[in-house]
Amino acid sequence: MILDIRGINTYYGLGHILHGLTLGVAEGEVVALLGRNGAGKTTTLRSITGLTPPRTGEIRYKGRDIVGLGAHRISRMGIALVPETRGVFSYLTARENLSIARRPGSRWQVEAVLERFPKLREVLDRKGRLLSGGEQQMLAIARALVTGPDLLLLDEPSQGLAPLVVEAVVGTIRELKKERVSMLLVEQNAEMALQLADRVYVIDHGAIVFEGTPAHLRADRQITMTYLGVGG
Amino acid sequence: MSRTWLAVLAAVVVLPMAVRHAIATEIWIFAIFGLGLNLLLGYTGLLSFGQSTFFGAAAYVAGYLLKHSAINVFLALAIGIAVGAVSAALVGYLCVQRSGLYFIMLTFALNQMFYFIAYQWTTVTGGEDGMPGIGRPALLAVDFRNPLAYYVFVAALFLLSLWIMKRIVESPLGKILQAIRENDVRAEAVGYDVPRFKLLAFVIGGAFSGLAGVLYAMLFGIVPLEAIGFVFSGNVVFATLIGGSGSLYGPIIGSFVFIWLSESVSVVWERWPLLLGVAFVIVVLFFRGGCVEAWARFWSWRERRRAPAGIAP
Amino acid sequence: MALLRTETLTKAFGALTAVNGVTLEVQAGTLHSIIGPNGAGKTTLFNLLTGQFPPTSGRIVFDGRDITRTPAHRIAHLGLARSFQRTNVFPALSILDNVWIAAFARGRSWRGLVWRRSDRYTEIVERARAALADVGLADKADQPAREISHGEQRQLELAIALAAAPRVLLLDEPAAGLSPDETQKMVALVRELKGRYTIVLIEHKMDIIMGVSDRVSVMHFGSLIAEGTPAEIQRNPEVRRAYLGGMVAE
Amino acid sequence: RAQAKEVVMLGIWPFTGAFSDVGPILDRGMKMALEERGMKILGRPIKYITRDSATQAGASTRRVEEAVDGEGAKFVIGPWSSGVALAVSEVAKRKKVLHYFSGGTEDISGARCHRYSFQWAASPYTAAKTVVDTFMKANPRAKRWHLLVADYAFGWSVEKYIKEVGKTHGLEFVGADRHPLGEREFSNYVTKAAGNKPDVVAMINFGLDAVTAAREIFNFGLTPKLPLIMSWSSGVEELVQLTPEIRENIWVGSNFYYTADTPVAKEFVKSYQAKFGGPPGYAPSAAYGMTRMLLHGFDRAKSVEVQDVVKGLEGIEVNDLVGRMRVDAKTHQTLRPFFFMRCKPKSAMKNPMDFADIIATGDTPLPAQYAACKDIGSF
Amino acid sequence: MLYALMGLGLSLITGVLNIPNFAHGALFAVGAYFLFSAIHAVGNFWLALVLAPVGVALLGLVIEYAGIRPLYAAGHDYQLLFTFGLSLILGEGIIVVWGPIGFSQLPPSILRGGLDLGFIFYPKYRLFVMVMAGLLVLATWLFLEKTRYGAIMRAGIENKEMVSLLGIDVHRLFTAAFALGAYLAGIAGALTAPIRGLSPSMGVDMLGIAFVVVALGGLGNLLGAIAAGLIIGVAQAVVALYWTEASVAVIFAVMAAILLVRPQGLFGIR
Ligand SMILES: Nc1ncnc2c1ncn2[C@@H]1O[C@H](COP(=O)(O)OP(=O)(O)OP(=O)(O)O)[C@@H](O)[C@H]1O
Ligand SMILES: Nc1ncnc2c1ncn2[C@@H]1O[C@H](COP(=O)(O)OP(=O)(O)OP(=O)(O)O)[C@@H](O)[C@H]1O
Ligand SMILES: [Mg+2]
Ligand SMILES: [Mg+2]
Repeated sequence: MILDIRGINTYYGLGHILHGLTLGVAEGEVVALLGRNGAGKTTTLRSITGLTPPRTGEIRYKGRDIVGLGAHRISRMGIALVPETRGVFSYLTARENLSIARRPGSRWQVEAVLERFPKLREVLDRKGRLLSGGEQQMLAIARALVTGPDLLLLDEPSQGLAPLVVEAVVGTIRELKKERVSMLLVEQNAEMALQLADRVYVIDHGAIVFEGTPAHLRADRQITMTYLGVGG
Repeated sequence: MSRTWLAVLAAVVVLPMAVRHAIATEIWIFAIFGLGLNLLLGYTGLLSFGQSTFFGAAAYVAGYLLKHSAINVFLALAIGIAVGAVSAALVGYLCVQRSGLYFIMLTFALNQMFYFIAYQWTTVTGGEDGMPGIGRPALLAVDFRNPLAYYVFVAALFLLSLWIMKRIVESPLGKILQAIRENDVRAEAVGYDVPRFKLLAFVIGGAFSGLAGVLYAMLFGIVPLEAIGFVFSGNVVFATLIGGSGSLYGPIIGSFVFIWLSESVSVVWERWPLLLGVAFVIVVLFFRGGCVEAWARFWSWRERRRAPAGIAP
Repeated sequence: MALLRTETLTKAFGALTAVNGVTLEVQAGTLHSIIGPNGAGKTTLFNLLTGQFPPTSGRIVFDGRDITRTPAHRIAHLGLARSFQRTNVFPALSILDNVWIAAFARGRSWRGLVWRRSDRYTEIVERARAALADVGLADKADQPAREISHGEQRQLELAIALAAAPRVLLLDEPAAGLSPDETQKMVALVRELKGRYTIVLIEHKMDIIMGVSDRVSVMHFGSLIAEGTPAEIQRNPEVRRAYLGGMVAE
Repeated sequence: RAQAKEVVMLGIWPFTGAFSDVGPILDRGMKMALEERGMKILGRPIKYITRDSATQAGASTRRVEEAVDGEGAKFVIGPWSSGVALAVSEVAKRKKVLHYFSGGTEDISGARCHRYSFQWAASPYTAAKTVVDTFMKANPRAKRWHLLVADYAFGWSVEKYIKEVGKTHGLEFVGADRHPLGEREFSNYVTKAAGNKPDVVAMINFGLDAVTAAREIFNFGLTPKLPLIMSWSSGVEELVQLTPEIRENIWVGSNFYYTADTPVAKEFVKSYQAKFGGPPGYAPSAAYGMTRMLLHGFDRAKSVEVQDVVKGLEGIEVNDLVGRMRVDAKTHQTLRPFFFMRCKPKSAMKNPMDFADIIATGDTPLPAQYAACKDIGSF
Repeated sequence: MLYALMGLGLSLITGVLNIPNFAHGALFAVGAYFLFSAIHAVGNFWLALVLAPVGVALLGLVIEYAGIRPLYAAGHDYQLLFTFGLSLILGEGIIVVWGPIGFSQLPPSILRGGLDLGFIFYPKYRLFVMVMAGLLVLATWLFLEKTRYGAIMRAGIENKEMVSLLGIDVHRLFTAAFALGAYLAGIAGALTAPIRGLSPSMGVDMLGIAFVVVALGGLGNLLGAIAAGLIIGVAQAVVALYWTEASVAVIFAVMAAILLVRPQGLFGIR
């Protein structure tokens, strides 16, 4: 297990969001995390990345407990997040957006990433706020990649993307998987998630309510109906 | 009558016995000033760093009239309130569109502008010399030159102001202002013209500042230049914060602590602003929420210490 | 005649045209749903309707009256109330005050605005309590809004919109973040409200949309691509391709 | 009670705020004068208290009132700045306590004179007369004057008198610029002054304004080529803030300079030097001098009652700190010599505090037609 | 140019850190006094000019670490209370350490005297300060606009969380920003000392102007702060020639006028 979360409880101020959540991601594995709005998916990712550290529980990354480390320390250990809000810096050019994320030892240098998203090369000198939604999403993924992560956390990467771009993202995730990057994928688009994932978790009210393979989940009408609002 | 009101009344009665009349009077004047600010700071969430603009403007105008045209006390107060409100409307018009840091800096800079106008317009304001020679005209055979009589007058006006402010914060307006502080986008969407309401709060706050300004001018017989300076603006903010901006009564406690503290420390050590600075830093780092909250925390701490004993069999 | 109507309504954020030439008619007394992928411009359309920001071009007509550039607070007075997609309440105020604020805004008169004690407005307080009762929050009236659960905040969100006694109710994903049984309650409530108000509903949950809507409009990249009864929409191939995809059908 | 016999004297000095630099040394001067008498007057103990004027009229008013009401202070000396002094003077009038002040406002012994306030500093007329007469004697050909005037009452009245006196010397005033109090950016004024090609620049300003302006005039290369006159300077306190290079060719008019050749001054300077390791400037000397005058007033009145002391001071004539001193009963102006000095070049300085030589003193009183104090009034 | 320098430092702190820094003027004064002491300690103006602002930056470092860091989440009111208290402490501290009476500091000998520019005689040192301030402003601007660090700081203005997600220590970044702002205040103070001399009140005199510069330039807009600094300097110089009484008030009048026309400041975007 590259990532091993055991019984974490995460709060926003007084709001208790994650209730003893437990999940794991194996080396080179793509794991999907599904659940309704507000179920705690994003909070799970924020817990892992140290933005909203859990109050109790354990998060082991490569065997080391990372709870309480600063977000920047965790990031440097090789965890990258593509946030649901994209987080593109609007007053920086796309090139600057990439350059501040750059790291010397990374296995993907800027050039290599641009190979993967040729569209980005055309807009390198445009300010972030001028990019289209799809371009922003690509930039967010590219920016996460240049940090050279071993574990990539994707929060709704297909959000707001045209079908063609979704295809591109799906393609990229497949290629990354071949390079044995581990991934935790949060998706509203359950169909896409189920295609990509090796294993699936369903979260509700801050706790895992289902764990299994995509095939199992598809078979479990009860779960898909109750917790995903789909499959009826 | 509630316990808080009884406490305030008791304070009004006891204070002139404990400290000199002039200081006691000044404390209530400052409290009126603080009440006005707190409508902005505590209720509307607007940190105005330029309240002395209205305080000073009212003091100058009413002072000038008191000096040159023998108006009576109530007319002077009415004029001061009006000047405070109008100047607040002017400044507010420029400021309420902005928020956060911008708002603070704008109120501050406009305050500076009024300060320099007063500083330079020596023929009227006396510039750095201040505007001296302001009398306290007698009213209905009561000679306000008697410090105690003036104290009673100011204390009565303070109680009146407090009552009015209490009515205001308990009125729909008070709720709307709090709603604006909490979430101005939603307040707008629900149907309130947010800038207009902010301006209204500004004007009411200005009117209170104006009242305080006139009373201040009459207390010392002079409108000093610093009455319109940013240090004064700062002092009222700090007094309010030290008292606790979350409560209607915070500014009252704050002005008491602030004036009493700075007066007594200034006699002890000539470098007293250093101590004041240290006090600010300590409040910020350890007692955010001010006296009111510190008091509440103290009580809950005591309750907690007592509770187990009570439950124990 | 349509109670609410837009004519080639367009909103551009710089290069991005979030709402693109939308012409839409909402008939009085109906429940009209708007669906479409994320980022299609649905919320932006609501923001335009309620005057959060002005449109780049086009017109909005409410009850025969052009409200295109009317500011948000004025539109609210005309009787257009909305709930927000992201919970958007007054956290430090009590639940009752949250609703009271909305009720007062649409009160008959603002006499005594700065003077009368707010609990003396009996009619307003009653309307506020009724709205809380509608959504099932009556017994929590005195708690501060920041201390209730996410689901309850969603209900409060709806109560704030209801308390304004609106003529048109714009609901932006009222069921998001609700647990299944709360979703059921929400559906029941929306059904009940349907008779009383004209409702425009944004929702991603197809079962709700299909169950309660009189008409459905589909937005995609800022434009309307289809409109019809729920059944028609479900059959529309373009809609299936753009939005419903493979997930709903079988 | 024993306390009732105490005579309480208040020094209201600026310990904080704009003139916080001089507060402590003013305090020294007053204390020295009282200690000379063993803290006693007419057999009664003197209780000396101080309050911080903060150079704020409001704060001073408040604190003086407090000291009068709370501590029973009956004799007030200070503060430093004119504006605040006028406020304190108002309190003195209202509270009927004696007030002695030294500084650049004509009003205390002029338009706003009353029975309780006295002015120790020379009249602006005396100053202007001394400055212009003496300077013209030394530089008869320097006829083109440029004035730089602080824009408030004090500056205006000195300007008026300098122009008045200047007429008798046939001076041409090629420019007279007014700057706001507290101005810190003088480059524009200096450029303008240079453009007028004057023979001499005369400044009528005080404290940091004067220091900043003198520095800028040097930076722009006007001094030492041209002479610069600081018409109404505090002397040591201002000069010490300048360097010898800047001071070269500066001429200074002042109410006191520590080389003053009087027995009292010599004694005072000696004990001050011994105590504090440097010569006294204008501030401690003024405080010292005022306190001494006040005590002379007690002696003459043979009473510690305020009104008696006032009467005792009125018309008193003594040889004191700066020479022959007389208090004009009609205006409460102390009639006394004013000093005019010339700064020494670095090479001539015997020690770092050896700034200047006194080249003349003058004591022409304000001519009656200018006197603004028409009626000093009653108690 | 000095105004621009002051404004730049303050803009950095208010804009990047979202903190109303009322201690900025005090840091300016401390810079001047550090220069004065450093000259006496090392006997060399140039070395002192390097050391003094670095000292102020170090002071800024300590202040940020010990005082400001816990306050990012608190309201502006408490931040203001803190920085105001700090400015009182620093201002009084100057009096305690260096005494209440001001000093003069001559420029180094090669910069004394002036140049005759034909139409005007101008002190060499002022020219030097203009060039230095220009270079510093340019350097700061280039640093913030053209280097990775600058990009990081500008990114930090917009979204702290995202920056830390990229493996960058936001806290350290903010400490650095505060120190850099303090450095700019310090060097402005040090450069000013030979022109205006030193006095404990010099910081307060400058603070109001610095705030106007920042408000005019647009919060956190560095280029705006530079332009506003220049505009105000020129406006003040021109007005001083024709209507001296108004030369201070005009700064604020100009500001009020511009804000009436452009409420977001000259170059403000928010
Ligand atoms: N900053 C915050 N402060 C307080 N509560 C929050 C905050 N952010 C999120 N929450 C609450 O935490 C809960 C979980 O939120 P989270 O964002 O993790 O959900 P999610 O599963 O990612 O939902 P979505 O699918 O909508 O992204 C929600 O109830 C939400 O309201
Ligand atoms: N204020 C704004 N400035 C710039 N772009 C905006 C703004 N508001 C929305 N957008 C963009 O406009 C597009 C439409 O947004 P909108 O919120 O209307 O989508 P939506 O249809 O409501 O989506 P969802 O189903 O996710 O709520 C999005 O790409 C969004 O990023
Ligand atoms: Mg999420
Ligand atoms: Mg939406």
